[in-house]
Amino acid sequence: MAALAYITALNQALHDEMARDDRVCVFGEDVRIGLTQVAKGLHDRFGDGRVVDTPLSEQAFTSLATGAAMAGQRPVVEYQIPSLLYLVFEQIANQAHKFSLMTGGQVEVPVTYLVPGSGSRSGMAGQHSDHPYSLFAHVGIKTVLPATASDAYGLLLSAVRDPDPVAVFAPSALMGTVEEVSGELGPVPLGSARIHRTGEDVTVVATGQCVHVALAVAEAMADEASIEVVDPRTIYPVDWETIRASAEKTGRLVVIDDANRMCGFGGEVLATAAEQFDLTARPRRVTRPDGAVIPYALVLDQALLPDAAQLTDAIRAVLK
Amino acid sequence: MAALAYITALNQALHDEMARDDRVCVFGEDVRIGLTQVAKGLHDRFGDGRVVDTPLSEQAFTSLATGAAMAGQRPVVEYQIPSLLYLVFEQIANQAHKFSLMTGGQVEVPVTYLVPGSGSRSGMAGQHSDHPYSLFAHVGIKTVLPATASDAYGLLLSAVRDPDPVAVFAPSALMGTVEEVSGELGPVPLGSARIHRTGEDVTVVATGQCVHVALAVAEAMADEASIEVVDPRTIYPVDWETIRASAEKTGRLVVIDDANRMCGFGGEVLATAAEQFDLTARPRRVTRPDGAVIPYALVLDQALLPDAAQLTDAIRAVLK
Amino acid sequence: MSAEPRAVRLYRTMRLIREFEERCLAMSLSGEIVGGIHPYIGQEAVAAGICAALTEDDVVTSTHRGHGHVLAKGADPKRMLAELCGTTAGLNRGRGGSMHAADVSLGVYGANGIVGAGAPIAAGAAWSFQRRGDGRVAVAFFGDGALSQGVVLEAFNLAALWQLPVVFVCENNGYATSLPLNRALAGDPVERAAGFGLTARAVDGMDADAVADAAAEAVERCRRGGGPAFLECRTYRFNGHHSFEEQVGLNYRDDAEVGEWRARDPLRTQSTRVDGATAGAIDAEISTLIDEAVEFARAGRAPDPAEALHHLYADGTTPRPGVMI
Amino acid sequence: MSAEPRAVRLYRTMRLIREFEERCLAMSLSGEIVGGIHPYIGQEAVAAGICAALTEDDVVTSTHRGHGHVLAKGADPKRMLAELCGTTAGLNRGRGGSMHAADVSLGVYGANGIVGAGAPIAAGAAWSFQRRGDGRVAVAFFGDGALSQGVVLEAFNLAALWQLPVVFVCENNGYATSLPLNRALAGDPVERAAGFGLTARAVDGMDADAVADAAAEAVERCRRGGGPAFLECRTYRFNGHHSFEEQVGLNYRDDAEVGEWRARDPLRTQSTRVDGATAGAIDAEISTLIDEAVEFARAGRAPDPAEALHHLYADGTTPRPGVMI
Ligand SMILES: Cc1ncc(C[n+]2csc(CCOP(=O)(O)OP(=O)(O)O)c2C)c(N)n1
Ligand SMILES: Cc1ncc(C[n+]2csc(CCOP(=O)(O)OP(=O)(O)O)c2C)c(N)n1
Ligand SMILES: [Mg+2]
Ligand SMILES: [Mg+2]
Repeated sequence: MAALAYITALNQALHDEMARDDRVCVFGEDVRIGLTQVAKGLHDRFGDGRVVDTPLSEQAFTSLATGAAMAGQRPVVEYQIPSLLYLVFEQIANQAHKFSLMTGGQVEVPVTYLVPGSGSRSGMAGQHSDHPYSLFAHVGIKTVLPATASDAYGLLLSAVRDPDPVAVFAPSALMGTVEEVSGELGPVPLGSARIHRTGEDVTVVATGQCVHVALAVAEAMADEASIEVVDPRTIYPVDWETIRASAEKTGRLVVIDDANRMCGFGGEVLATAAEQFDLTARPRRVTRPDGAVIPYALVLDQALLPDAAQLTDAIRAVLK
Repeated sequence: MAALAYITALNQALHDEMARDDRVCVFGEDVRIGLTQVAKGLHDRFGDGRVVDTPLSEQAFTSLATGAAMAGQRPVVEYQIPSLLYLVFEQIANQAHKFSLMTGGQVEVPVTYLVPGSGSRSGMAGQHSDHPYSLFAHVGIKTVLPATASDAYGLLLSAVRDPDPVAVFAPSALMGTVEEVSGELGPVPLGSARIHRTGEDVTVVATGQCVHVALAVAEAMADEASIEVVDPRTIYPVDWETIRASAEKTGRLVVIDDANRMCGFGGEVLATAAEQFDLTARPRRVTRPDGAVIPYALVLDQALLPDAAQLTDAIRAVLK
Repeated sequence: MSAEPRAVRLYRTMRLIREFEERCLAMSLSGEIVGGIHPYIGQEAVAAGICAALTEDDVVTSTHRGHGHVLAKGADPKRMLAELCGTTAGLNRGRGGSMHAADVSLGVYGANGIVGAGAPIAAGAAWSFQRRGDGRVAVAFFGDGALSQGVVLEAFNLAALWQLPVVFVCENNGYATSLPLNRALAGDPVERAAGFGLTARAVDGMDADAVADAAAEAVERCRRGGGPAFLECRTYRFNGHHSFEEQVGLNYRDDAEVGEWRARDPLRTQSTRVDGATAGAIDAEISTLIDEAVEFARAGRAPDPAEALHHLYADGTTPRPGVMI
Repeated sequence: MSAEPRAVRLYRTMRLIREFEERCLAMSLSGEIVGGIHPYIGQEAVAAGICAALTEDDVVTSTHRGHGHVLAKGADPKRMLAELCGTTAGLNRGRGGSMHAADVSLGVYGANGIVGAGAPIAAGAAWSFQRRGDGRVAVAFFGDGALSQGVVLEAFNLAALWQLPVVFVCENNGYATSLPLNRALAGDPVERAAGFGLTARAVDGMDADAVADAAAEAVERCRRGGGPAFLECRTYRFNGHHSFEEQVGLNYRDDAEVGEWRARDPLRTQSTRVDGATAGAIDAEISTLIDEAVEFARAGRAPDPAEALHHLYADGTTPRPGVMI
């Protein structure tokens, strides 16, 4: 067993994959000094030709990655703020994502979009605190949200190796966390969920940092109910089979997801459950409110994020 | 009774509101000649000072509208293609939308974003055929999708008068349609659904052009079932009370919505129903597939759009 | 073919584009090409002149008005027209149509429905060429309208900063749909580009020879590692912005202006540089080629609706359908 | 106050910003200001010089490094600091914090967390002023990093094209976080702006007098309908990009360079233009003011979590909460 920090795992994945595959290159702001730690040491090791410090031209460098990918590279593009993905939504959703179908399969666009520090950063306020992965899922971008260091390593590796564009959201709340890992680190396939804890009474589907909230609540409620915690890991495409099997086993479903409620991933799980799963109780979701904008004051920021108390209430409600 | 064309209704709303309120102004490409018809005659009547033909600088003119709104104007911004909203997602979702909360209520941003021709245009292919309103709902932008000429008139009027940013999606499929209207045209409040047809057995929640598909299917299935057709009209905020009342009356719910399935509006209706509505059968939704990109060939384009046959199947499924 | 004098090759390419476009326009008006087209007629000297400086290994990104670029880069007119007719024999298997026609095997990274979107993509291909040091060059075509588009201006900066082997070709036809350039652009295209550190010049876009010379110079500089270039090609579209304009008639250019530019027809100019017999033979050859292309396109079959989502993901990921009963 | 000589007013504003920032930096490091700040220390001459040319009716848009602009435009330091402490007495009722501090009543349309985002917003306010013909002017502050941002370049074009009364103030402090300008920008800031048809010039951003003169000229031209301007103010930030840098230490500027710029401290330069007694009185006055502001901010109360979504919609629309049982 060794302690692996989440941020180190992301960095290690890039080191390993760049060493393994010469086509992998990194674009982003302040990647030369590895400001966010994700790119730490890459410039020293791989040089200017593969680690490119970009001016503040997110749109152009995002599509530059598309062009480079079409010409045979496998770029990883780092964004310092989750909302910078809004700035490049056209370049990802309307360009990179669509080339494969529009060309009738003539070309692949293997680009990875990496956001280290998604979600609230406690005190970074309205424009730095969104968690917009559901938008990417809606338009059909492969989207991953690793909850632990080993998943961060393995999913980032798979994202870089994938022939399609993949967005990787690494929640700010997890950056400093550490996982005890045993054995070799390896790729984690996209589209496969991870059952973190087995249980018999309720299935909690939890994403990103909410996985840890769910595990803590499951522990705290152990006397009341046996709770299974499932992390989809990939927001799109979803491992529906694992989620369904768990939900039908327990008959009860609660989702906790740190995104806006309306048209978010949590809602998609409930909708799919309503169509297809056999449940014995109404499902519940714990999310940010509809259309939330995170205010600055910490107490307001926290008031809008899904938390343990809300999850506990929701679990009790489905147990009733 | 008079015949009102959908496109004329939008144009009329702008004429009327510009005449009534000197602060209303229009920005967009080719608005001087009224290329899309929406702005027809406005330049002749209101001149350069209020009808501004813009260069292809969507990002700048979108935020220019924000600044003008903060300084007291009420801009309407026209976009020729639905996916141009991706290009300005930062300016709408991260700027205009957030100023009210971020400033603690110091300022209003009354801008209307108008897309005449959203959804498939039959033969315009991958980059011109999206219907991305669910994205706007997710981030919390007030979003309307009028299904008839009178609603187009009334909702656009309300959008322009609203103190917050509002996105108005006018489906391409409806542009040429005509409604028989009686009486005066007037504003239609945001957030209020319209029951187009009452019924006892199944509630069909239909949006945009799908309203007409639903009405035709309801008619065609009249022998089989009594179908209620409800148009939310506003995608966000949603008139949940009307939808709930209808769904609980009939006990059965089908949604038909021309957006991608995953994290789309259709899913949100099912999720909310699962949490809160008393239904007697599993709900269903008819949507575009997950992550759809519309191919060029007509037969492929149409294969991905929700249609009457699918809706009929879904209704029969909930009736079983 | 490369033994032929450049003037002849230019003429052939331009004649091909002209005939192709005239046939397409007719097929758009008759409804055979469903989405309509943005006709390239009048601008042929630009595509022909630029692509004359390129090899098959070089890359181009094109625009909504892309047929000329795709053909000049060597795409098969048969498969191109089949694409516009939405058949499986099309370049994109009927998935792309006019606004996304691509032949990646020839370095055509596609027409593009979003103005300016191709510029940074071309810069990205150029970045890749630079990294590999293989001497290839990328060309981004775009209209005057794209000079106001943020992503294009960002791409100018990155290309100049990193000295990428990319040539930005601005086809200044004076209008972005109905908007004349003087109501779209503050300053001058060449000065704007120069302000980004690009080697920039204007060239007569109605003269294929002039364009080909300028292109050869810019492309060679790129190949030698001498950095990117910007070429403003002054040209004109003889027809409406889009085929629908032939039907509705929009009134934003005056007839005299159209007439003046039509009098400078680049195809006619180029024909004077080729001897009559050669020109006649090419005309006949092209005419046959286009007839065959039309026949080929009409004989194609529509894709199978069950395959509507094929190619959505390169790894074959299958999305859920729109209805699940 | 307006009877005071300009030099004195400039000195007071700069001293206010300096003291405010030093206190904020300490409070960030101690954790009292939770998100940290982007300190403005070293750049005071720019905010002070520019805002000296403005009236309360004029509008400014600011940046992530915005405290100086907000204060120079006249915002109450008490309420500003209360905002940074996240209390209800803050300018934004504790909803905005450092990166969104705004006082709309004084024309401060807010600091902004997205680089370059304020430029088109200022242009929009200017469009509104032009339409009403009321002689007001808008100023957009942004850093050198913003010169590579598409929306800023688009805004340059629109402003020049429409001759809007807006002044674009580029605070060129040589770095965008760790990226030096010569690795960010091809060409020169002033030439780039001029390429967009803007009246453009560079000015010594360490000299408040020089900035104020240039600002007065540009602002007066705007008021007369003479069109927009671009001012490159050459300056330097004495501290790290963000307060966290004081803790982690990033190594991208060398000490000699920092030392050279610190030797040109604009506050010291300005102090030489004010007689000693006046400067001393101002120093004391500011010191008291900041002490009071700290007290005021510390005494404030945190907002009620039940009101976390207040002001989300101007019409009071109430969104659904995150959990519904
Ligand atoms: C970014 C963007 N804005 C608007 C449109 C709609 N549109 C398509 S072509 C066009 C005009 C383009 O003008 P120009 O770039 O000069 O090319 P031209 O049509 O003259 O060849 C417009 C506004 C678009 N496709 N993309
Ligand atoms: C569009 C955008 N890209 C990146 C960031 C992250 N970021 C914040 S400040 C900054 C550097 C800005 O440099 P400059 O504009 O020169 O301003 P300075 O910090 O030097 O005052 C970066 C990269 C951002 N906030 N917005
Ligand atoms: Mg043009
Ligand atoms: Mg800077």
